[in-house]
Amino acid sequence: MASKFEYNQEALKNLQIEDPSILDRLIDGESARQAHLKKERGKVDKRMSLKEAVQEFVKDGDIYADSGFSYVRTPLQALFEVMRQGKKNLQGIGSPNTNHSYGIHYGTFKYSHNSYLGAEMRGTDRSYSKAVKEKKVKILSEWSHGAMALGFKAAQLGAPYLACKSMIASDMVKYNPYVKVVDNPFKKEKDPVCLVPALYPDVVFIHVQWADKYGNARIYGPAVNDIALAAACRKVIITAEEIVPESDLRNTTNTNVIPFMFVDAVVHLPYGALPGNCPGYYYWSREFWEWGIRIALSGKDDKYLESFWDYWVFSCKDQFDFLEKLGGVRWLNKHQVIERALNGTNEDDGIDLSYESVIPKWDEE
Amino acid sequence: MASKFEYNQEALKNLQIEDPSILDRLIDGESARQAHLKKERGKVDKRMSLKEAVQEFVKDGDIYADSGFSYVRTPLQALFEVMRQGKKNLQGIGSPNTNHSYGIHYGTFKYSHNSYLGAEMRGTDRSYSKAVKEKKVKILSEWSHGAMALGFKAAQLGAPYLACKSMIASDMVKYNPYVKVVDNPFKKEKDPVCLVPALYPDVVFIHVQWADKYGNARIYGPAVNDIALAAACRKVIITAEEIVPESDLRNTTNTNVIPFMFVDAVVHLPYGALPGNCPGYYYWSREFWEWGIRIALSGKDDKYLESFWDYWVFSCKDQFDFLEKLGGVRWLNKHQVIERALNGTNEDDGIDLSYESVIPKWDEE
Amino acid sequence: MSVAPANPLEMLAYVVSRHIKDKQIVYVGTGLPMVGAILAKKTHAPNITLVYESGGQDPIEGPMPWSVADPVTWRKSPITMEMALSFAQAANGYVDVAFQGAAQVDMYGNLNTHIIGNDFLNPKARLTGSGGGNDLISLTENTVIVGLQTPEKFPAKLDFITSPGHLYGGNSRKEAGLLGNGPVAVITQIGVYDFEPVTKRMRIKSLHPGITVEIAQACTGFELLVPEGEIPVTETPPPDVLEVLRNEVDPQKIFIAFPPR
Amino acid sequence: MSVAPANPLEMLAYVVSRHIKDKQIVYVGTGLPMVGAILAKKTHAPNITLVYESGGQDPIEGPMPWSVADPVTWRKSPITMEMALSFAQAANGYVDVAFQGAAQVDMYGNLNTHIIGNDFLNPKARLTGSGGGNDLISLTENTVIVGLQTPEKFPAKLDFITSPGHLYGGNSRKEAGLLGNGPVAVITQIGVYDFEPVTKRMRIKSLHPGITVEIAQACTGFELLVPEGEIPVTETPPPDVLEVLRNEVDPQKIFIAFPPR
Repeated sequence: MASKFEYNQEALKNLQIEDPSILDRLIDGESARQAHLKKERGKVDKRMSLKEAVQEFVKDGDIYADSGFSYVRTPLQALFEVMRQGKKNLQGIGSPNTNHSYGIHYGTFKYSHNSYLGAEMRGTDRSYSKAVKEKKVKILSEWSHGAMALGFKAAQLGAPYLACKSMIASDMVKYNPYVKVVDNPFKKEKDPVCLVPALYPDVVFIHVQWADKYGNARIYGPAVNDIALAAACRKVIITAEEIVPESDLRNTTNTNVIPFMFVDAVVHLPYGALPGNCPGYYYWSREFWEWGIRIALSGKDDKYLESFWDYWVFSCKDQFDFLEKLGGVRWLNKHQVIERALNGTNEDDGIDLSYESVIPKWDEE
Repeated sequence: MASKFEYNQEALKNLQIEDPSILDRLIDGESARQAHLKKERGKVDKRMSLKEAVQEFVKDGDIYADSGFSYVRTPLQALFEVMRQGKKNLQGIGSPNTNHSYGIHYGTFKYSHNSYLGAEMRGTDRSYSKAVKEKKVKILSEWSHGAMALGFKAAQLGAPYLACKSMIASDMVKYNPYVKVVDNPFKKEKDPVCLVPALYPDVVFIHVQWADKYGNARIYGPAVNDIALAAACRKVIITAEEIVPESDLRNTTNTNVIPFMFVDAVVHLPYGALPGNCPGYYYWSREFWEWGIRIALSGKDDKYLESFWDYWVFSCKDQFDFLEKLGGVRWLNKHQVIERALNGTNEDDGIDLSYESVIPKWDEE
Repeated sequence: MSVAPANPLEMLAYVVSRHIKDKQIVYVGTGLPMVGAILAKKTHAPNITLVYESGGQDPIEGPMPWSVADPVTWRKSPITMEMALSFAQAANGYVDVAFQGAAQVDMYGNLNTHIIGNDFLNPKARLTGSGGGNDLISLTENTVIVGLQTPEKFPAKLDFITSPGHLYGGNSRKEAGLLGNGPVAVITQIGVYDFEPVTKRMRIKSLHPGITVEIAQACTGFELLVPEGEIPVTETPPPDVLEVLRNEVDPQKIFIAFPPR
Repeated sequence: MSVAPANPLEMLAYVVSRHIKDKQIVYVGTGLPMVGAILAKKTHAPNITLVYESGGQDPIEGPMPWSVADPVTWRKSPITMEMALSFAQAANGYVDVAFQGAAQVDMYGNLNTHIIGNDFLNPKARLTGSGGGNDLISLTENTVIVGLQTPEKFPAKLDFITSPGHLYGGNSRKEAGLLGNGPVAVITQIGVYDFEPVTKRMRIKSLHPGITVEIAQACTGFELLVPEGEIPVTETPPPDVLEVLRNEVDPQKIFIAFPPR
């Protein structure tokens, strides 16, 4: 199929991308504009269940953007529902894109636009490494966090592309068909810059603390790339800890970051960022991540991976089941207190970040 | 003098700019970076008087950015002090750049980067028209609001330039030496875009409602271009209605928009946006603007213009003198009540926007 | 009770309001577009969202703004946007229609707000410059032009193209790389115009009561296209709408006093 | 009371801390850079400002963050920045020094965090990718590289250049269009290195107690430059600083337990 865009041929060859039209939608600003023009314009109640939102708005093959920051305000419970519904062949993108490796084994994700996968000091993601080697995932592009973030920003700004000083002279430009290193036309002296096109993923879930039923939304803590993603993506679903009256948001004008017209659906989803951190609401489950890395992301025999996701995703029907497994109300209260103490809004004497192991230790079987 | 940059030759010719090096500093990102690297890095008390700040940070010939929006949260009292101190040959820029016409008669401003001068429905700025014809001001570039705003955004993002869909096919590109209409290299089909370089003015005053003594600052109401300008400009002076303890700002993390390290000086300047509007604090003086347009901006004999600025700028030593002339505490309280009623935070029954004429009617002499 | 008929500015404001459909997202400039949009919101289109370039949008109801940056434009808005992001809303397909005025309009709906006279460095009059005008017509899906019509204001050739409409007609707008449909209507005190689909030349759509093609042409510096058949008479504001306009939208007559103050 | 001597990770954290001057703006990655920066703030450099890519900066003191997005990284911050703007702070000259680790470092301070093995599509190991690493070394005024030194981790040739240091030496970094000075130091469990000003090759600056040039070279896959004269011994942490590190900075030994947990 003929592509509408000019890609870096070396990167197409290095990545063995034979049909580059699979790359098009991510940078097709005109089609994103058309999608935006077709959205509901009135203020209507956009609430629906998470199941309905995933059914209606996630299509097989979509470019699915990871929002938040790895395990901070990331809509992990929405991602788990996407896995449960058996969506297929998604392209994963995000800065970072840590969480998109989970579904590869199940065919949920088949394509990667990579910036960073892993859990920082807790370890690299060996299951992703294994998936790459076994060709269960196909890499479509490699990015730095900054360059990808600028791609989302360009989209938010209505700028078809922008120049930056990241990515230059790295091998990533040989493994990214989108970016172009060119000479800055404003300067007489040679001045190489990297051109980053505006990036328009198909679908993003954004987990916020507060939204109204129309989709106006407010975020507490780092917004990371989410304000830009909300403006760029073709389909935007807000999952919210709390649905508040519109009048509440009208009293915090300067703190709200997403306007209703960008939003297709609003899901009331308390605990929607679990097992990650929702600023002001609950701290993450360190234990989940430690064990996730040792089991699900270990790259060992698939039976460990399957046992982990069976337990945490496929045998949970919703986030309440998940929370019960973490430890229910006792766990929740402790992690609410920890979160607020770490935010500096509760007394922080004697914060105890240790944990009892409640999680089955599959790899010690 | 040789310029370091590639300018649109047609625009240089049309604008009769013989020495284009005068244009360089606005797009010289490397020199802005060097200026930023030399700033104080520690948290030190940066408070000083407005007089001191203008003396120290405004140099003759600087590119001076208008912040806020014409008469909303614009640091007009700082501008008046710049005029009083007899600064010369400034380049005016801003989106809009309405207020930079006032000082042209006095030599304060000699150069224009134009986007919009005038007071909307209240009238065009005939004094600027007169100054153009009399060659008292030299136009260096013409912009749309959006393209200039993107130039500031590019600077804020550390992006040497970006592409946009504004300005294309307008005559402004023949009167703007900076921008370039080129073909989008990402598309196979022809797709003209306008390249806008990152814009780095020399100096900006930003009037905010709340700042701490280090320069951390919070804005209520529209930020317009000010967050970008704070990141871009070589010298940044915050004028603030109130200096609050750092701890106050630490409790409003998601509402603060300027970090201390961008800021060179902090001026406690209550009523610093007068005769304009400071959101949440006071409404503007409609009477001042009506008479300003009829007298100072009328383009009639210079004696009217001089009588106006003599009265409002040169015979005031500070903003308190100015406020006394507007009507002192009676005027102030009325405009505080109006402002809050218009903000929706005071009861709005019976808002009275009419005014008694307290201003001498020079043109009826 | 009898209601005085609409003056030309009231008529303009009313026709502007009729060009807004309910639930649209409407980008408004200062003056009559603002009056017309607020009238629409108070009458047939209560669910529209108003967007202003200073950053406010979707304000709760309040007095008539004096400017596009008036506190009323962001009165308890659910969000305010930085200027660059406000225009980006239009570029990204989140605005349905923008209304704007101009000092000069040509037969292709190109606009001049820069200079009168053909010497840029020594013009007869220097005007405001672009402001957001160039951005809105370049980026928004549909633009409606609003203004007073005279042969000088509707000249055969603009002294300066600030804001591109259909450029030279035909496909020239699209080929230039601009977004959206460009100008779709022109509203004046004389009539309402659209653009003929192929040539993209300005064409009479309706004329206000008492206006003939000859009068319209006499007020125009270029040849107006005249549609086949009978030319409709522009609908005039019914009394109840006029009362809303006069008593609720602009009771101080800031924008609708005629002659203008 | 006697204090146990520093283990290799504690030594690393201490040397990192000594590379921070008071009042600097310091961009920190996860792990030892974070530990060293917090140690510096609690000892000789109380007025530094920490900046994290997730958007937090200048947090008030709290427990050791577990990640660069931990709530502690923006604990009552005066501001949090979107990711793109956080990197832009570095591009705009508002960061003095960034610290980062890598899986592989070459003699010019280029870094690899992408793959082990030379077949990108079938690597021995796929690593994390760039994250903010490429951005920080490309944009920040000064970069300090922190990591464990082995011949495999300090190879003659990288399997992949994720983050450009001095590229091919000489002026190649500047000619490539990158900002700032690039890497200015490398800190390992063996010693501290700088880059020779002309060739930009890695050069021994000091070696930790008990380490000889031979040992350092044996831990390196390329030829280390050796300075003239006696090679300084790296300063070791005094007991009071070690106690701060162990009891206040990382009391849970998340990052400084040796061997690592």
